[in-house]
Amino acid sequence: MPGHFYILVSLALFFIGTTGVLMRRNALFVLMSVELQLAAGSLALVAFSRGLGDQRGHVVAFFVMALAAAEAAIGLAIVVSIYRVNRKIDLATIDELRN
Amino acid sequence: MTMTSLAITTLLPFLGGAVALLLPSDRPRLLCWYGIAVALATFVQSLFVLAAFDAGQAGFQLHLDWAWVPALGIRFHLAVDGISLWLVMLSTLMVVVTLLSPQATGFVRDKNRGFVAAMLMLESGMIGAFLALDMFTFYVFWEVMLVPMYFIIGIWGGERRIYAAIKFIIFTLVGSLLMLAAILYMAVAVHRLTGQWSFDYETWSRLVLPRDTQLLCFGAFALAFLVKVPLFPLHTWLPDAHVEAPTGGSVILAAVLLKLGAYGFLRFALPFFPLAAQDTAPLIGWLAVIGIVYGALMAYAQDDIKKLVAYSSVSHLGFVVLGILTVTATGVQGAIYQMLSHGISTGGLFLAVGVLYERRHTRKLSDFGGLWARMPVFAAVFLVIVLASAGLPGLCGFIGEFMVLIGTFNAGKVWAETSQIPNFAHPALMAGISATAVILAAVYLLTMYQKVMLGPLDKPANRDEHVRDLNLTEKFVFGTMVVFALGLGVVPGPILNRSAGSVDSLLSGYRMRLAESRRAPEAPAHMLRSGGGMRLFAADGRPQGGRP
Amino acid sequence: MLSQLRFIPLLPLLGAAYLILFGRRHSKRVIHTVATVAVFASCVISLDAFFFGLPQVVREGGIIDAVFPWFAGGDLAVDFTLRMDALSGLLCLVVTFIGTLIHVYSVGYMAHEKDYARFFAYLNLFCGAMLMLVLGDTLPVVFIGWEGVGLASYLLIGFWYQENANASAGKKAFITNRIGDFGFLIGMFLLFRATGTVNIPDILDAAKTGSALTAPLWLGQSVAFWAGLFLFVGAAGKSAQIPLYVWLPDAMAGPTPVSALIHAATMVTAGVYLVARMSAVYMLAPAALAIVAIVGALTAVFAAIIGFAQNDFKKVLAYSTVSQLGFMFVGVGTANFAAGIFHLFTHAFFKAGLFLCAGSVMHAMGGSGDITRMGGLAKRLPWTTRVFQVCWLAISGVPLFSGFFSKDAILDGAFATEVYGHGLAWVGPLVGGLLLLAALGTAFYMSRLYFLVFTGPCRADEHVQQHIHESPASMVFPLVVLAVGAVLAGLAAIPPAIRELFGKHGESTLATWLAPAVGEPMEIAHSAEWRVMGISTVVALVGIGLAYAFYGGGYRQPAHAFVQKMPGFVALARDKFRIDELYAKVLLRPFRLFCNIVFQLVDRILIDKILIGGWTFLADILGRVFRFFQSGDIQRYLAAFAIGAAVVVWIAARPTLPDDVRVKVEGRTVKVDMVDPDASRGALRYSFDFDGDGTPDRSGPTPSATWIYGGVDHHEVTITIEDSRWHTRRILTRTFDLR
Amino acid sequence: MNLATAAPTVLEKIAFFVLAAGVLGGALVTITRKSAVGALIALIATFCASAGLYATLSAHFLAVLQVLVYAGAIMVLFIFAVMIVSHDEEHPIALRGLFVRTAGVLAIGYLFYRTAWLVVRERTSDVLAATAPPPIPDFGNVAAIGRLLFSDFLFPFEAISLLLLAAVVGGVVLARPPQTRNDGGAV
Repeated sequence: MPGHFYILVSLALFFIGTTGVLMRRNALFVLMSVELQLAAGSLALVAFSRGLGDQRGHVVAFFVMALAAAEAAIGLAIVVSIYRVNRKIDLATIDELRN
Repeated sequence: MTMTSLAITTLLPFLGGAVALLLPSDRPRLLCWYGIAVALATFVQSLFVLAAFDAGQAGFQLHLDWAWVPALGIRFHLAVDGISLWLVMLSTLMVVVTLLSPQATGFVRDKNRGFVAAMLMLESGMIGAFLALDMFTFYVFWEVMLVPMYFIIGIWGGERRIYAAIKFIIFTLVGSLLMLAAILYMAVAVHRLTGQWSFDYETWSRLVLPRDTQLLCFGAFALAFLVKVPLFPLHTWLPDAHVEAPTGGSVILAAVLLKLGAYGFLRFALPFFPLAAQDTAPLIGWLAVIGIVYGALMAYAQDDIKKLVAYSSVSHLGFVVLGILTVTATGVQGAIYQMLSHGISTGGLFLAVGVLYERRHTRKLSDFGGLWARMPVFAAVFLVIVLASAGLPGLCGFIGEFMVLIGTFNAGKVWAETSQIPNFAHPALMAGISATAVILAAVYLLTMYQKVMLGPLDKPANRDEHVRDLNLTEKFVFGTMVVFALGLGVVPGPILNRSAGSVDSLLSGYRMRLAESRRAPEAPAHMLRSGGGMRLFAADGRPQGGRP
Repeated sequence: MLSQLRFIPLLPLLGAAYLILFGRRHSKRVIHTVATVAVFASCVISLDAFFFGLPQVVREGGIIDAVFPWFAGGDLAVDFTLRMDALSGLLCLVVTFIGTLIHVYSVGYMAHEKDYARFFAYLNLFCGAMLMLVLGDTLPVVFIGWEGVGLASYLLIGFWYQENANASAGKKAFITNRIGDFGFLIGMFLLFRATGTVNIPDILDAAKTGSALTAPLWLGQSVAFWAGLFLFVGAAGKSAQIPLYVWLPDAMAGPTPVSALIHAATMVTAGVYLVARMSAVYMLAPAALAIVAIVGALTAVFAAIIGFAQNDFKKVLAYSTVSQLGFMFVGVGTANFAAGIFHLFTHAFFKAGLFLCAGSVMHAMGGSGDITRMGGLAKRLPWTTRVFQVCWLAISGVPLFSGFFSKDAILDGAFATEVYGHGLAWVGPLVGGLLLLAALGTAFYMSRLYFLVFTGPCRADEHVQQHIHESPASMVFPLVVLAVGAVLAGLAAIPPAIRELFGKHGESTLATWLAPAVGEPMEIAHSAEWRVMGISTVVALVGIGLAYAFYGGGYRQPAHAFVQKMPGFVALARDKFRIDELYAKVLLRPFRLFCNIVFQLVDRILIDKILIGGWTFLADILGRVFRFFQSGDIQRYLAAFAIGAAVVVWIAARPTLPDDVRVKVEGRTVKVDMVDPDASRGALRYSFDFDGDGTPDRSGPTPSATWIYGGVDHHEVTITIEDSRWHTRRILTRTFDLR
Repeated sequence: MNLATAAPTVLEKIAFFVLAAGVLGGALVTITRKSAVGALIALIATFCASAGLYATLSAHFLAVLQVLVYAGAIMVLFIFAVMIVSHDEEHPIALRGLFVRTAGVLAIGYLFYRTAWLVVRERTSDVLAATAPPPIPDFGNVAAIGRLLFSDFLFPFEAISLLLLAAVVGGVVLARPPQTRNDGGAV
């Protein structure tokens, strides 16, 4: 299968993920969308490494996976603790960082 | 010993401070005595330096030259000469005195070890800045100094301490960041000329910059230093800092920190940018004159003792700047001496204010009165210090002011050379106006003394038993101050003799470079061969022969 | 012994230091012994130095004691050197001698004071400082003493510090003196700049050789003039001359012995000493001398007039001191330095005596000095009365008393001096006349004082009268000694005219001694001397007679009549012409106000708010602006980021426009030519639509095309640039005219 | 199967398009669902599909990992989180700053269009052709990746492990209930 199909798929995936990050107000969904973006990235990596015949792309994709794991752990922990403090995880209403 | 003595003097307090942070904070006496011990050790070490110092030798001595960042030619280079020697002595002494005085360390009892640590680190910052001969090292120490002072004001200060601390840090930082820019420019210039990186003082002071560049860099340096002094329009941070700072902070701030501005101006700004200094000397001189009178007037207008003393040091340090700007041996010597005497007298004044505040928990003149009856011993020492600050001959204050004034009075032939910028020099007039400070000092200081110590003991708050006379420690502290105030006033010889040579060599080098930059004011930068005035680089920067 | 000068000031200073440090622990006996012995010892040493070293003392130069080089920097070198020549030696003797007496007197006078040690410590401090002032050989050393005595007087005036009035009086004295010291400093600087030294002998030598000091400086006047003027400002401050005399009357707030020692006998005469010391400089500037003389004369008259109306014993004496100091300044101001010093010498005795009498009287009257409540004390205080009589006659200038000779010498000089040259020749007679007035006044108010206090009925109320008693021996003894001095001091300088009667020729001993220090005394025709003596005798007697007519045995009719005749004047004189109030209004309050206003205006508003605050305000505004974007909504941040990236890409993706488009028109032929930016490596495609039908007429990778029109109706070409890499295009049009 | 041949077989085409459709569809469902659980299911599906795509790219190790770690472990995390804070909101789209966000989406779309265009244009370049045979026989299998991980990428590997450790600790600290938090001193 020609490689650029894979890249197009990963692009589309990334686009969808970003849209999710931008539009959703629920922190959980935002996190999921971030996962989508990461998946898009690693898909591109794998595709390119295939095209170049170089496995280092795989390794990086592996790292991305680990990163995603960490990010999910922390992100979710934060979401949970925020939820504990004010019983909602609506990003629009969570702006303690403001000012 | 002489090899590393400077290193010990500089770094001992810093390490001591670091260790102080490890001590248990619930043992205040231990902490105090520990701090005193370290400070005392440093003082003794500085006495060794004094002993090892060769009075006959004009240049820098006891070099300590470690490579620091070889790639950039940055070295940890310390050395002492007749000018820095006494300022270092002053610093070490004043830190001991401060830590000894119960008012300064009082709140270590209920607060924490941070104060002792801050004081000690501050000390090594000051000493390092006085001794550094590598511009990078100097800048590092210069900034290291800021931090502990910032904390001392901001943590242990009065009600508006945060405001004061921020004002202090911002004023000082604005200046010193500009100075950093200038330092970098100089480093690059040196690199362009010699093909190698160097922050070495000696090398830099052979750098002859074109006129406009000199003016820019001089502006940056001067701003950094004159804010610290502080010079007239830049002084407003000082009263706030002093009023809010705890006693110890005020003492060190007045006694030593302010001197760094004047010292830096004398040590770096003059030799690096002779042309700019020469041309702006009368202007800045006028600012100093204004500051002298202005500070005195302001001091008279205050009702807060600490503010009064703070403004009085604006006035006194005006003399220092004026003396340096005369660029005559008399004036500069006087300026140096004025620095020392101001350190003693104003330091003593702030200690006294600390005592008063501790006894009465107020600093308003109108709340005091007739305290002499309650505390005769304090009254005596306080009077001596007040008179020393008022420049009574026979006490330390007189000699510095006298030499500065007489130097200014005769600065005519030096200032006559100032070229491009319109020359505002009227030496006699300037000296005359400054001399009125002799009157004004008497006015505000004696008014303060009368309002505090003399008159009837009519206010009940002044009668209660908290208002007791000095205890033994305080007697010792103030005794030291009085002894130095008298000693400096009666036998200044040993100090002036040791500083004379260094001042002369500094000024002669200054004149040499001045002549050199006069010769081709608009030429690109070039280097002087140390010693003789011949050029190492042609005006267009092409090398002629190797480096010396 | 000759190198022991340093001990003369040192001993009292040591005494002071000891008493301050340990005085509290000792009994009064120990305290006053230490203090008195210290001063007495230095008195002995100075006597020894003066008389055993006499030949050397009176020779040019005198005895020198170079203690140590004090400080030096650049071309300034200040040595701590002491020198005793006739001038300084004489004052040295006066200070130590009278100082000793006053110490003795104080033993009795201050017997009930609890702060005994402090008092004697201050007294010693004063003596030490005064001696340093006198013996100092370089101006800075003199300046030490100069300010030291100021300090001592500050401390002693405010000795009873619980009274705010006393403290203020002390402060006033110190600050007024400081104003003088300012002048002293400037004078010193001027002399240093001209001569390059601060050693008095060197300066005087430079003055004698001239050139350096005669050079014009400002306003066409010479260095000597300005130096002299500024030094005189110092002298006027120290010696209470117009306009700086105001502190001296207030200084009477101090204990009476202090008034006697400091504010009558010694310190206040320092100004006269300074002028005499710098005589050579003044000789170069007659104008400066004239100013000195005129100020002196005016002060003499002015103070005398105020003296008429004072009702406080010590105030009267204070103003008489001011007036007498005026005499001395006229003496030195008429280049008759020896006479000035002579009057200083005699005045020291009788004025100290008068003050001690005042002390003794007030001691008796329970501390009150109000002469309207006194009278008839002659019977009650025999010794005091006799002493007072002597001193009174002396100061009034009755012949054969010391005051007569010294005053007479000054008057002689005033009328006879030629130092001013033609332009200022009128000064001499003027000041002479003024002095005669002042002498009349002196005789009058001193006699008034005597009659009101010692003669007639006692006007004090009963219980005060109960315990009016003669003072103890320790107080009477100094009185007697001073009285003797007041009589005999005159013998030191009998005028030549009188000496002639006794077959002696030439100048008096004092004059000849002082000659090397202050220059040869002026030659005066004996006839003139006789005339002046006659006049001044008459004046003195008239004054006394007038006073008797007014106050003999208490207030008399003429006195009341006078007061009724011109009440305004009397009131004014009693209020010291309200000079203090004037100063307060014109100087002090405005000064305070000025300080406060400037503090608020400049420091708080101009610098803090505008100069500095301006920057912080700017930063604050910027901060607010940027904070608007800091919504804290991370999604909006991301959106902003995406938009930014998109914009960048959009810009990057557009085909780069050609550098310039040239349209050449030749008749109907139009040639469009442009430079293909080398950034696009042939990726750009250019198509040209000349006839405006929307379809490209020419197209291709070459950025140029030519087209020949049929008619002249077209005048526009549309160029479309396409980027094949990004499928982007840009359209530009050019207009032209066909002809 | 072997991707080496220039023209892909029908089977491959089908496999690819099915998987791609799965990935994109799953993603779309994920971001549009109202209920968190539904979205999560879709997300898992997306990951599985992408694992399949990995497989077609002969990245077998990653494919397996993707299923195990991603679709397995991480998603379990999500499930727990969803169970704790599960509430489906009625307005899935935040109205605050909607304009800016929409503009952002459009911008992202534009970027997508540009990049996609670039990719399509450069499809003939050998990087994207992906027609080269696997350079080494065991391309993308555990052994090969493991060798790389423990030779060239040893340091990053350790770093990542540290990162994970930190994440674990952080997760614990953050997620602890409030009353024990304040004396714990964290946050």
